[in-house]
Amino acid sequence: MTESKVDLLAVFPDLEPAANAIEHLRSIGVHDECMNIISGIPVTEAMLGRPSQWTNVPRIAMGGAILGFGAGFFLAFITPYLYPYPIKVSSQAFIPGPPTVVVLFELTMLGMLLSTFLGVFLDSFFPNYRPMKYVPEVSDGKIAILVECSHVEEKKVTDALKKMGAESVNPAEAQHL
Amino acid sequence: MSEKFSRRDFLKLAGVGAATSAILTGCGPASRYVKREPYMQMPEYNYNGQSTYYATTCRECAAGCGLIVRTVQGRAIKTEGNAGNPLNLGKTCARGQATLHGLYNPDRVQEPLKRSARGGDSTQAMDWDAAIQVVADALKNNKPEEIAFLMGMAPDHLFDLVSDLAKATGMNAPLRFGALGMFEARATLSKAAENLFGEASLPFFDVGGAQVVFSFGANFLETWLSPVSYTRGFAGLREAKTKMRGKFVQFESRMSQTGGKADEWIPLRPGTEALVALAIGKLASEIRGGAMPRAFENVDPIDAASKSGIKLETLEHLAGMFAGSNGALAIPGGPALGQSNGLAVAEAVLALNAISDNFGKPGGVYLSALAPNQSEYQRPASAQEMQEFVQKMADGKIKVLFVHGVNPLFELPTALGFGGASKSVSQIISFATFPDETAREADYVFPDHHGLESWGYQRVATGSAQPVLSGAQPVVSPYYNTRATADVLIAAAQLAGGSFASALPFKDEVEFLHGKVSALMGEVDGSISAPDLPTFMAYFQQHGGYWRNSDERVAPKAGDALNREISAEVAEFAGEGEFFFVPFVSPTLAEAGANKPWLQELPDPTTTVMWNTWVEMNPETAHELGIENDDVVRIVSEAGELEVPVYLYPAIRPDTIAIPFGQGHTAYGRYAENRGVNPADLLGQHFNEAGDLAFAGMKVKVEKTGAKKPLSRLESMMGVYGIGLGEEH
Amino acid sequence: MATLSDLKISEVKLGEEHTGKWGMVIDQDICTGCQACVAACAMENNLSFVGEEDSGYGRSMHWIRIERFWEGEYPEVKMTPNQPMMCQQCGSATCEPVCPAFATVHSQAEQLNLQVYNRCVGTRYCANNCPYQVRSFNWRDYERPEPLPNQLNPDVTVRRRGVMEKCTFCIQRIHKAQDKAKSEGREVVDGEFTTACAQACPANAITFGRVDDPESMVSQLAKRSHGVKHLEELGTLPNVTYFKGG
Amino acid sequence: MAYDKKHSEHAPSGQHGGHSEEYLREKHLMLDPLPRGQMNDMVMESMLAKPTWKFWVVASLLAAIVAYGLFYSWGRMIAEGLGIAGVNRPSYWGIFLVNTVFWIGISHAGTFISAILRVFRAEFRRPFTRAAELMTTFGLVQAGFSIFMHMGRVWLAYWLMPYPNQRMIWPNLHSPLTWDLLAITTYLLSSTMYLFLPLIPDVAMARDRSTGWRKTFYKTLALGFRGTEGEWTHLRNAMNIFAFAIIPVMFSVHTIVSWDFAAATRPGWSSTIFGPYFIVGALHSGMGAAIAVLAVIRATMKHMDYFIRGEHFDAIGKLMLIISMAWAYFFFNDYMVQWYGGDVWTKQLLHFHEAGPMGWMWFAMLICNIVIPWAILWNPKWRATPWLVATVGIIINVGMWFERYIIVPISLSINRMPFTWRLYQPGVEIPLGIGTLAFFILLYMIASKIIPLIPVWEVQEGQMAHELKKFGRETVVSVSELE
Repeated sequence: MTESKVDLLAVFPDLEPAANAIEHLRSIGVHDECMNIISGIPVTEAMLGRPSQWTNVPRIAMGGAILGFGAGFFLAFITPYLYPYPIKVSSQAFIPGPPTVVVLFELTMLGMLLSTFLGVFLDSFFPNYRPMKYVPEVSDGKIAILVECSHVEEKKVTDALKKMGAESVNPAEAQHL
Repeated sequence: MSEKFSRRDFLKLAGVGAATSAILTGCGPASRYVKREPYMQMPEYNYNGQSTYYATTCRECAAGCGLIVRTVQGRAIKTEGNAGNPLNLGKTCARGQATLHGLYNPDRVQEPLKRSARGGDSTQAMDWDAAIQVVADALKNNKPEEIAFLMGMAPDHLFDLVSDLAKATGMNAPLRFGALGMFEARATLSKAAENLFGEASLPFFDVGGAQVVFSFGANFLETWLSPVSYTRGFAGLREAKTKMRGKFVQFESRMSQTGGKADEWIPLRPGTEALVALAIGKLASEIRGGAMPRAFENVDPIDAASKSGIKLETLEHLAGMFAGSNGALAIPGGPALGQSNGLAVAEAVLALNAISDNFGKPGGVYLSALAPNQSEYQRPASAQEMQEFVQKMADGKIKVLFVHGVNPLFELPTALGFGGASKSVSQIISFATFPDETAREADYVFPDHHGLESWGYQRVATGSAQPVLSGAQPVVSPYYNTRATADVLIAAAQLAGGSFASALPFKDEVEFLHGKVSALMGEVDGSISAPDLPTFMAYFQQHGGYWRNSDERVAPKAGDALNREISAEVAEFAGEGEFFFVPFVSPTLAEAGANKPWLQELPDPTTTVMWNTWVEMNPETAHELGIENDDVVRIVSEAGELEVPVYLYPAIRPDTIAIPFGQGHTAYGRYAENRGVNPADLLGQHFNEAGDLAFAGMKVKVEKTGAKKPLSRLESMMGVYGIGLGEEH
Repeated sequence: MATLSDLKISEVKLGEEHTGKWGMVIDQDICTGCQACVAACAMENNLSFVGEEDSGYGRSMHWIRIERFWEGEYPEVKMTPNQPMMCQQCGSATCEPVCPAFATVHSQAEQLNLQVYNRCVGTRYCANNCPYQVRSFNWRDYERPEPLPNQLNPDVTVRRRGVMEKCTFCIQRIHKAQDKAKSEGREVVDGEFTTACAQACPANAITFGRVDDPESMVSQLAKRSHGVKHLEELGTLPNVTYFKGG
Repeated sequence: MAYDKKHSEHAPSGQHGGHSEEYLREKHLMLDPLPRGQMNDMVMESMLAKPTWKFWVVASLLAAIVAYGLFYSWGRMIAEGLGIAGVNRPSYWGIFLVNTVFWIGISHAGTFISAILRVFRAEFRRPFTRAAELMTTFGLVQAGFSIFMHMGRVWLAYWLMPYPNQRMIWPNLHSPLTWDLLAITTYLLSSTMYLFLPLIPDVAMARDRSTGWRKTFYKTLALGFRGTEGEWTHLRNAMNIFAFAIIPVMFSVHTIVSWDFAAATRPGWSSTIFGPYFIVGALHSGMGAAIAVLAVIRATMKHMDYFIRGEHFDAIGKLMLIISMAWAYFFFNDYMVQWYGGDVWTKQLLHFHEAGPMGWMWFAMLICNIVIPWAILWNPKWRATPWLVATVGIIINVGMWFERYIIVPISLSINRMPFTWRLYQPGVEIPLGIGTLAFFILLYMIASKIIPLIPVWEVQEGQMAHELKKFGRETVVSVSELE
């Protein structure tokens, strides 16, 4: 493997130097795809000048809503026909109008919210207890930049990061969190 | 299709569906062999074996209603009225329905018992041979005149058997008594009939055919004489099928269940019934014109109005109603007769019917038809006769006392002293089915079968136009080791030998019955006829008895009913106190219903109280005395006192209180024991001219105790009385 | 099997065309309040007795109760006509739709209001929603000491604690009579059978039969002008007609 | 930079030009930032603090109450039947349903605070969203207990779930109770998920600074969360969806609970306004409970006086005042229309409410729900006094419990059959009800020891967004919209 890669983990104390560092890295030829940000608060892509992240959560939620609606439809409109004989209550219609709305609504919402929740799991590969590259300082508000670069560039990138105010730059080791 | 889709079709489909789901849900090897079905086949939709129906006679009271008992697999499930029986025409009262709770009562006497000490709970079981020996010894080893039988008002066949035995051996004739008879004042009724019509008989009042009914205290819709039959009569009075809806006026100081149905309820002062009846008679005669009958001559309506507390206008209006009707009927009964002047009341009220000239006419007064194998009217002992009997016991003239079908320790007023007198009787043998108070004081208890396990017959004393002999047969085999008292007596008589053996030369009870009924075989007018006795008896059992097809009620000879002096004196009241005291028989429990749990749980028809005794008091009076609902008060009479919670009853005179009779047992099984009080404890020894107890002739005191005992009511105090709903806006 | 179009029952249509099948007429004028019907019902339908404390706390199991009120003040006081109340077997019953478990449903075949004990989970919503308050709930497993259970009617389910129950118009008797008639190849004859309460009633105040048969006794009686149906204004289409009389 | 108290003696407001900067910083958590690490430590310390003996005493007492009141009593009721409770004819529903509605009401505060306030960007919500969401979940658990308790045959409760079964039957969708079941299930699941999502970064934080079993526990809960851009994006998206979607779910839950009553054919219940009336009532009791919980947390847990300040009590107090007014509006609206309708039974019921044997409760309800909140919460100084507002919150809860008691058993006492009217006297409902309360508190106490009660990342995010800005002579708080 001639192009063996190395991961560097640079810890920045604040948003501003981190954003500068990202800009700088980009200027020295590190691609956005080779960078990842780990932070203790949801810093947006825009704050750091990073490209937008893709997320499937809304789509999964929509899919779940449709599934939930389907379950509600089944419950409201199909199950009454599954009885061995027609069950009639009071003089209400066999399939009552307003109550079906309630059932459809509740099950749609349930489907949507369950799938939203599952969507987070799917998109983020949760739960994931394998070793990962991480520094605990991020939960203290630091911002870590995970840079993937070749061995050749390691020195250059390390220096650049240090120059941009990184508190520490270390080769990232996957570790148990 | 949906409309016609029946449950049967459904069950077929359900079977298919169940099979499918068994395949779908089946897991494991068992599912291949077990057809899993949802539990949706309720017994209501399925056949659960064949029922067998037997006709018999209700023994909850002495009226003699015919029953059809449904049995399944040897168990009695349900009683219905026997539609063929002319007395009740397929109907029953609540007590008849609950008779099964007597049959299957958990507290029945299950075998013959010898009691170690009277009043104690310690008993030894005996076998029947030993028991029969005890009876035989008692018969043999005592002089006949020292042997006495005290019997209830049912069953008649046993009474006949004992009467025959007594006649043949010189024993005391069996004495019959029942609290119902006491509170109905039967002796007074028959005495009045004798005085007016020359014949001692039980009058029959054709309520159903009348247009206007004036009832002076007669609680004929409750327990009086033959409640099922009279209720049918009442329905006839009301139903406007062929005539006007009949009017009904009740005169009483406390609104009874019967009074509750009245169009006009007249709360007269207790003791003035005779006066009021005569006053109405006078006013009505005036309206009708003609010579004033002697009976009404000396009555002053103004005086009657002031003494009775009824407005004169009301009296005039009532007299107008009575005189203006072609079918007016006046009935005496209940507490009105149970007073010192009870006989006068009965005579005055019966005489009132003469104005309406209804004797022996539809809607009028008859004398009850005698039952098919009856030669003369036999009335139960009056309280005075009981008192004489008790005196005999106390004097040691009775050595052996046999008790069957009656519970004198509960039913007789305590003041009569039966309990004390029984100590002078050396041997008491009870044939009680249930462990009642008297059985507890007996040396031996040789339990009779329950009525539904028994043979027998009951003569219908009143209530039916046709003469009826209601037949009884066992509808189930005896549940416990009990034996028919008739069989015990027959066996014991054989064992005793001599005149005893010859008096009862029968193999068993059934043979005795055959002998008694066989005379009817040759009658032409009967409901059943057969060439031979076995067939006749089979029909007798099948139809639940024998009755003639003709109306054999007797028209009273009313020639001089009005042509005699009738006392208009106001009754005298015994004891000191501000309240007239009206004990009345609980319509649901009567004298022997307290041990049947579903009768306990039936709400009283007037107060809806369940499972207890109460005292009814006018709310105004109670308010003045500072008494509220559920306050426990002490009622003190000259004879005794008791503590009982108050029910503020809006339909009772302010100067009157009333307590139902039926509870207050100290024995008689778990459902009856130590529940409520027995108003008979308050009754003194006062009788009317006919010998009936003046049970409504007492005055009592009411004292607060400060205690509270909430009565279980079905009704809502908030909804019915507005208690606890808050002040009005 | 019912087809889909059969099952599309229009609510309006149903309300207008409802006639009922089995019905009762009660003549309050001749009802004497004697409780024979109550006892008969208890015996026929295996009702539990609950004892003094519970019965005084509104927990009695009566399927039929006789109501009476008072009018006026002493001495002009009157008892109102006794009013036996039992399940009115409404054509449009308010108890039915609210049960989450379909434990109380409308029977197509009998046009009765069925209580399916084995489906009941005991939410008691039906009883709350019954304007006639005629449902009783098994608050406990009420004791029936031996040998009292011998009396139990094998045609009627014995209910345990936690289950709602109510008057069934003696549905077991209806079925017996229908099956008998069917086996004899005929229709059930009016008066061939009746409910336990009607059978016992000494005054004949209760009449039971087919309200959809104009010739039947109930229909004849119901034609009399002054009959009322209780709380009819709620649209429950009750099948019991009352005559106050007087 | 430290949380400095030395400015506190400064006059609250300057002579000219409004409040001093120091005053504002002390007053507003968002303007008084601490380094994230320090806040983390504070939260961890508050959670890890060794429980005092008082904690153990209270916890064991509560555990005993739960064991007896909830589980033993319930077991007894299952074994003997509902007869040991006070329910009867006509009050077929008693305190069980009162408690169900009450706890569902309590649960509404969590959603209200964390979803509605999140949607509307009410910044004061940040430190206590977690505390409120915990109330939602734990409250719903008690509501579930209460509703299952009231069933006659609770061992068959699963029959109400829609699934293919041998009984060949599905739940009756005509029944409001079935809607209830669907809605409460939806709400319980969603609110638990909604509690969990924002918790992930905080348990990740706790994971990074704990050892032993806690490490395993937090590691498991954190699911491997690091805080990468992707993870934050998915989380933020999901939380946004939740915040919007859970609001109608919450409204539907209490509306459906109100339909249990409003759909019934009963005088007093058959009211079209019950839906919003119940929602407002739920928020009323929920906010009251939330503020009481906050006051307790603040008083008993370390460092909480930094995170939860007078401003929060002031803000919730204002909400409480508004909700109290809304409740009064709906109450009067309902009362007025019922009264005007003139139906004889309804009139009787209204009269019974006020003048019946439990009339005191009706007046107490009005005093607790309207008079006391209005009398106290108008005053900004009183509003910022934690114990006072918390007391008002508890009083409101008492009042709202009364309200439900009046709606359920008292209204059930009166129906269209006067022969059956009867009062309701609670039996075993009382230990059962106290049991649910104790269980709620106990769950909360346990949660406070294992779950970071303050969403630190949210607080930090908020602190980043806040600054002081000068407009002429006045210094004012200014917020940047970060998202």
